[in-house]
Amino acid sequence: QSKPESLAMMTWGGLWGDGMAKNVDTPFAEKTGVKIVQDRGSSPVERITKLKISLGNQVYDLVQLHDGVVPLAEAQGVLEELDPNSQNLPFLAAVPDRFKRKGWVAMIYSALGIAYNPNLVKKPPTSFADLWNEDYRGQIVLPEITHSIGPYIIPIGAMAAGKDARDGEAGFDMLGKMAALDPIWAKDTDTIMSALVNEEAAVGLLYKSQTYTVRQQGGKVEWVFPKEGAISYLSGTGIAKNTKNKALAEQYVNMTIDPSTQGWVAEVFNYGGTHPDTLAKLPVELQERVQFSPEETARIVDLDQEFMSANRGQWTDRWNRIVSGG
Amino acid sequence: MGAVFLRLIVGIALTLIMGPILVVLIVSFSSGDALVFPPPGFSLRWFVEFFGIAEMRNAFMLSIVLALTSACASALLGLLGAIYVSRNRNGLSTFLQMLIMAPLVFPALILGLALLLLYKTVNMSVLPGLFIAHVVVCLPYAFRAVLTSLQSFDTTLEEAGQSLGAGPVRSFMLITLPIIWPGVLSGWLFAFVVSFGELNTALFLTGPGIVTLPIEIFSYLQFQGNQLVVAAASALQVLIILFVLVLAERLVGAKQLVQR
Amino acid sequence: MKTDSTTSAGASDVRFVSVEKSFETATALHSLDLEIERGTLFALLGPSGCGKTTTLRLIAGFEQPTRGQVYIRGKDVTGIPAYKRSFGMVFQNFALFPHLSVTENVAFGLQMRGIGKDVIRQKVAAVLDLVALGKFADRYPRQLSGGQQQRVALARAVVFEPDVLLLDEPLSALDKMLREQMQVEIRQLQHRLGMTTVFVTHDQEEALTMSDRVAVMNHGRIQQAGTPKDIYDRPRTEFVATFLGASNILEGHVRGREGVRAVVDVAGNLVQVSGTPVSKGKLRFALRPEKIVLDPQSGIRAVVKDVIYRGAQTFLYLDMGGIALNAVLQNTAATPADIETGTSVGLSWETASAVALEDPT
Amino acid sequence: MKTDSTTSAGASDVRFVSVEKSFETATALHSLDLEIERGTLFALLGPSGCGKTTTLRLIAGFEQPTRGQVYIRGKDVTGIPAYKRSFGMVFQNFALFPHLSVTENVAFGLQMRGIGKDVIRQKVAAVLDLVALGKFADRYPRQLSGGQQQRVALARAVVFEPDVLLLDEPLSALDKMLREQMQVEIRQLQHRLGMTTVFVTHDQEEALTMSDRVAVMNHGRIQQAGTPKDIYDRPRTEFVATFLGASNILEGHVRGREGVRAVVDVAGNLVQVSGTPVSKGKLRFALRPEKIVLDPQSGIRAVVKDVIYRGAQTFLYLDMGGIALNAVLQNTAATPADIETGTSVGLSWETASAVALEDPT
Amino acid sequence: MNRVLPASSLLYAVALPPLVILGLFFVVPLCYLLFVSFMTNSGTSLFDLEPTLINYAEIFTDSFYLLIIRRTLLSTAIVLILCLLIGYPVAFYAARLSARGRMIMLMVMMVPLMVSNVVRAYGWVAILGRRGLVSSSLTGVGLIERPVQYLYSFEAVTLGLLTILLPFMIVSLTNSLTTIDTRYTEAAYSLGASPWRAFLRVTLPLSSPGIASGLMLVTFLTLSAYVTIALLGGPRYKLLVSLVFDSVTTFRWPRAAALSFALLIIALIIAVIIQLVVRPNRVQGKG
Ligand SMILES: Nc1ncnc2c1ncn2[C@@H]1O[C@H](COP(=O)(O)OP(=O)(O)OP(=O)(O)O)[C@@H](O)[C@H]1O
Ligand SMILES: Nc1ncnc2c1ncn2[C@@H]1O[C@H](COP(=O)(O)OP(=O)(O)OP(=O)(O)O)[C@@H](O)[C@H]1O
Ligand SMILES: [Mg+2]
Ligand SMILES: [Mg+2]
Repeated sequence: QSKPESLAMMTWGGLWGDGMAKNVDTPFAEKTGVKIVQDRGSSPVERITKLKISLGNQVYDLVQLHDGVVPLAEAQGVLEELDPNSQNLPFLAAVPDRFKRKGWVAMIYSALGIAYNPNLVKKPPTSFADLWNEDYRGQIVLPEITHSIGPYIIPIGAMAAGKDARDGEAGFDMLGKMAALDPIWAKDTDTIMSALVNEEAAVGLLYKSQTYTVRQQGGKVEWVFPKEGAISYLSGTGIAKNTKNKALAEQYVNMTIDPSTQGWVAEVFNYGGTHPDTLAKLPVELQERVQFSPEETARIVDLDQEFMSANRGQWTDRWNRIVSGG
Repeated sequence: MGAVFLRLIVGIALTLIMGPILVVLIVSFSSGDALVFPPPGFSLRWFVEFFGIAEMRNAFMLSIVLALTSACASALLGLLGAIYVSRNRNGLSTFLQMLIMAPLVFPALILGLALLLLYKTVNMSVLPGLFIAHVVVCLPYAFRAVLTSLQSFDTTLEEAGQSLGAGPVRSFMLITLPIIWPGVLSGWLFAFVVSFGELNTALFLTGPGIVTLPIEIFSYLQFQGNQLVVAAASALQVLIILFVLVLAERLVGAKQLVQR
Repeated sequence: MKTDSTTSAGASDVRFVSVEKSFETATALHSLDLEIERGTLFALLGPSGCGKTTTLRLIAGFEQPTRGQVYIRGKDVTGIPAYKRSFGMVFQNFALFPHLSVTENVAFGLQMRGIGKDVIRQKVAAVLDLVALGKFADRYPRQLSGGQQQRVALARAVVFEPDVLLLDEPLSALDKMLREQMQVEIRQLQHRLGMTTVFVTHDQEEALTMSDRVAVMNHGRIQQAGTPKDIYDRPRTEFVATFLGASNILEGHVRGREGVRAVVDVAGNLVQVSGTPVSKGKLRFALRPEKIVLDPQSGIRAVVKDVIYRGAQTFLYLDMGGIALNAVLQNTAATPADIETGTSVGLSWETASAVALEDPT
Repeated sequence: MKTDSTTSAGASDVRFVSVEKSFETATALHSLDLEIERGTLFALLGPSGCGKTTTLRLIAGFEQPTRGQVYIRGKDVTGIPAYKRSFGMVFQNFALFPHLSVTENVAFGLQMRGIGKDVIRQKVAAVLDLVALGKFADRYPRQLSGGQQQRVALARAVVFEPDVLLLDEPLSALDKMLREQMQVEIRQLQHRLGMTTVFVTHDQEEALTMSDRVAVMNHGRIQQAGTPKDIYDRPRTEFVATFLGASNILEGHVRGREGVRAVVDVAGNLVQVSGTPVSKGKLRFALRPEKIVLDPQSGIRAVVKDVIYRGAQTFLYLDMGGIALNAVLQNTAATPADIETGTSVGLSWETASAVALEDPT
Repeated sequence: MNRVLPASSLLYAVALPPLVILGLFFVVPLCYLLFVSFMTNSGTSLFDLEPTLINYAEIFTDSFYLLIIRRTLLSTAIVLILCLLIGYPVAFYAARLSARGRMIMLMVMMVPLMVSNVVRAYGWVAILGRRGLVSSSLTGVGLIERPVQYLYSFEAVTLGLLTILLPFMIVSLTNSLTTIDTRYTEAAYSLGASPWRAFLRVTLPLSSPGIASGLMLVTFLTLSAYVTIALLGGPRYKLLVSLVFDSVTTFRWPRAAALSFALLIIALIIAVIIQLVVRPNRVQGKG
């Protein structure tokens, strides 16, 4: 197998793609002589579709996905399994199991909690349940259903109602009540952040990491780890099924979880790196930003992504009926 | 009274059409960090920033080339289709009309997927595939514009041409075309504009390293991309295209003056 | 097909064989037979809507016959498109190219024939002078008056000296002076180049003076074709007689024969009528008003109903024993200026002037 | 302004005061003065491009004068748009609405006046019968022949019985029979309704037979206006004399006077010319060909150059002592059928037929 | 016999290139999608090879879909009417400009369309958002107390669609209006029509090819204007096309295909209605 000129990777554009290009792709090219060509044009689900259609003659080598769609990608069979014994993936073993799937390994983690603006909110919320509050009418910003974490509002609702996160009925019940409070539905995380920055929203669901971004943009927000527990958020890399450059792809995946370089995600995005050794290499101030205390870590909720994924279509319809059908 | 009313509506329409773009144009010169109107001050920093992003530059070039070529192809195909439809009132003419218009409404994303599947089976490479998809999507616009002109064209003029010894092709080129020229031109412009802004079909059809500007912008904004960079990109886009158009108008526009 | 096209004589330039033409809503031509010899100036004459333009368009190939064949130079051209036939045409509505100047309009046909620029310039200038539009070379059609546009159309059709020239009322928008001038020009051009010319007109005088042969059409049928004098002097039907200049159509009972002529009793007056085989029953015949002269000695008498002065002529409306009769007198000095309404006058005419008509009573 | 408009007499329906009309490229009318009395049928006559259509369009208000004023019923309407003036119009190019059927086209003007449906149906049917298009009521313009379209245009303009009717060559596409019939209809309608009618034509015969008054235009100027007989018999300029029917324009030296007439020496023949004050120098005068009779006794002699047979008439081309002279003889039985080229004939005419011309030699 | 191709077969040849291109690159994929739309949605593949009618049955029986369809039709109708009402006067004005003036106007209207919808939406946010131009100037003047959100509403979507679609309408109409001979208007005046009635009875019907073209473009574009609807309408104001995209994000391709066909059928029906009502062919003198 001759060495290719480049590997093709599907990922997000914007700062993320730029960050990857600068902090992973370039070192990778220096090391192996193989460039990474990013395909930033599609959403995660579309990436899976493209991989699926290309299975017969795979043109992609790598794909980056967040945890929510990994079950779909696996079900569609578009990911190569990551072999923990491969010599190309020496760092894989050290990554904790909750950051790994069969064909995918996360490179960043954070958790979804509540952000609020202390100027606008007199009594800070402490739990997801506190969001269902008449005071916040029209000022709560939430991800809409097409957002990658859009469906999370259902388990969050269920948890707020004191039920199990998998209790869809309870979740939709709460969604109905929330819809009555006229929240700001955001199509992407940037919109959530800008709503908070320009004080359109007083409270909202946000990753801890993005709280700092909002502050950098001039927003005044505090982040709360909800009583019910914050919801885990992961994003990482997989290898395209039937790639023609599997060994190189493995080397690349390995590079994304290299503790010696993984720190950039904290510097640029305030995310934690998934390799356990990464944290220690960060400055203290940064460590604080990305870190969760052991007590918190214990309370981080890992949603049942397979269950969520299986229900996504049905939930989307139901969500639409409630929010858009009125 | 009537004239004042007319001007008022023209004003309203132009405001509606230009308003949002003007805001974006003005904001692109902002010295601030966020897209707010009015901007806190003015600078060219976002343009500098834009030029620093190689992907944007490449995408911009690709989009221009793609828009030019697919606009020409659609204008040509639209012209051919419109000729047939305007001169025949039979089943095929109705069918052709519906067929050409259909891609306009069929959700482009789905069409893109189906085209991708097709391309995979016939092993079409990315660029021609993208070009064809753009032609299919732009064709309805070019077609409608040309058809409008052809429907009001007096065909005895073509007969006159034939009586003077011009074959159908020549009488079309020398008589019909110059007279319906404004229609063809606006059809071409429609196609150009649509191709340049086309996002959804291309979502599936772009390949690694081959990205059109709308997709580049779309993906750039996916993850904390700065909106002002995009605003600057758009401003640049508008200015360059305006420049090209004015130039084109200078070159060919004079001939138009006597036409009516 | 093959046999058909070869059997047709070489001398006829245009030939229609039982051509019928129907539109969605109406039939314009009923089984038309027509033969136009090479090099003749052929006039199609007929009332509005009789099918003249349609005939021309069939020759041109802009319409295809619903039934029947069209031959040009002995070749069956039915189905062959217009641009493969070589002809110049003046359209009834001119069909000038609005985006081209007068010069460019006229030059068009020459350019199509790949003629050199200098030659084109010369020819265009010459033909524009011919139609007296030299000064208007740079105007656009919409900047011209109706008659000027028509002349441009004429110039455009003749400038490239086509084999066949089709003219659809090419002079209708011109004043008499210009019209006569153009008639002469067309005639000369036609003679010089020997081009077969089919000329549609609703002006019988024009048809008579200009053409070698005339066909009179009515209701999509050709009523009579022949030389102008033939048709004028010996109309075969009432329609032809009345359409080609005024004619009195009289009717009477045949009383006997005098040589080749029938003697007919019209309201008590015995009149000789030429060109009829009948010797019994009713007979209709035509008598042109200008053939009638006032003849105090004549036994045929009529009462003057009305006198109308009309420039060069005076029109008399007469009553001959209950039958209306018109006569036209030229206003020479010899014309009795004192004809008064109500008086009785004597009438006479040459016997050859009364022509029997064929069509059924 | 105000005074101007009140001083103009009430009886004139249309009045032009030094109206000039220029287009970008040319001046169509030069300082035109015109007065059309209420209820008259006024003919505008002139060669192609002389400004007839332009004059009509100024009355209609489709064009505004570059200089001068237009008055209608004594009111200065310069600047008032067309739709505020009330008139019916036949356009030179018909301008039928292509999207409306014949009935709908004709009904348009009635509908604009809010007339009831039943009345409209009746009136439309009646006027379509008048123009012999009853059968074509449901056709669309493009399905009609040229003449049929023109008749629809005429029907459309008259059906709502406008105060002022503007007709731009309304009969140019019709054959003689239909044309004469339409002339009568228009005349009758005009008489019955008393509508002021301005009628553009390039056909002098039409102008003479139909109208109460005629204005002869040339190069954007009115050359002469008056009753038809006036203009025909006493043309003031060479242009009028030759444009209105053929005329021989002769020139000679005044040798003396005989009462109100001048005695002129034309190529050796002494001729009396009426209507001139001069008694010395050169004089030009007009003599219509049909006024000339063959008179073997006459001292005025000419050589026959050519004889042309033309239906009802025979044309003689004569040479009178080096001066070309035309004569027209009516083909009555009395016409000497044996005039031969080259023979010498004697000529005579009534002295009043020779009319002196005003324009400079 | 050397009989040449008659003109009609040349005309036939003219129809061929668009037919071939669209046949290969539109009809073929479309047929495939039609096939897909009758298959079962799948979790492990693009679709499961199990024929079903459920994708269509859902659309035409489910009250939610019916609501969305009604809403889609309503908004299309409103956008159409507004486009026509605003576009016609503008086109009327443009048609009276010089050729050069029209050209400039055309460009002024087309150039904004070249800017990505996403970016244009920013413009709208900057104008209509809670902290946008309108809201802040109204608060500034004191007309409203608190900043108001004008986005994410029916009005915002309509306004957004108008800005994109008006140029298509205006240009179509202008093209048509400029070809109308002034003598027809003159003829109407001569028959006693006021300018207004001359317009209604003559100019308007004679511009019907432009009206038909404009209306069709606007209809089709409204029906498929996903980005504008999503950005300005938000999730509360979804139309049929939004559901297509929702199906895609949830990897239900058969359903997305079925919805697309529903959209196509609705569009074609509207197109036929437009054709029947506007009757662009009457300009050529055919009923
Ligand atoms: N729009 C225009 N631009 C420039 N010149 C024009 C325009 N319209 C008319 N003319 C010129 O003005 C003159 C008078 O035109 P008009 O149409 O009044 O003539 P007319 O007497 O009606 O002639 P015809 O009998 O040929 O119709 C002509 O020489 C014509 O070329
Ligand atoms: N496209 C058409 N559809 C239906 N009928 C038509 C069409 N064209 C012509 N006709 C009819 O056919 C007949 C002949 O038309 P044509 O144009 O040949 O007449 P024409 O002799 O040229 O008359 P004119 O002297 O009035 O121009 C007319 O009665 C006309 O109404
Ligand atoms: Mg005709
Ligand atoms: Mg005229």
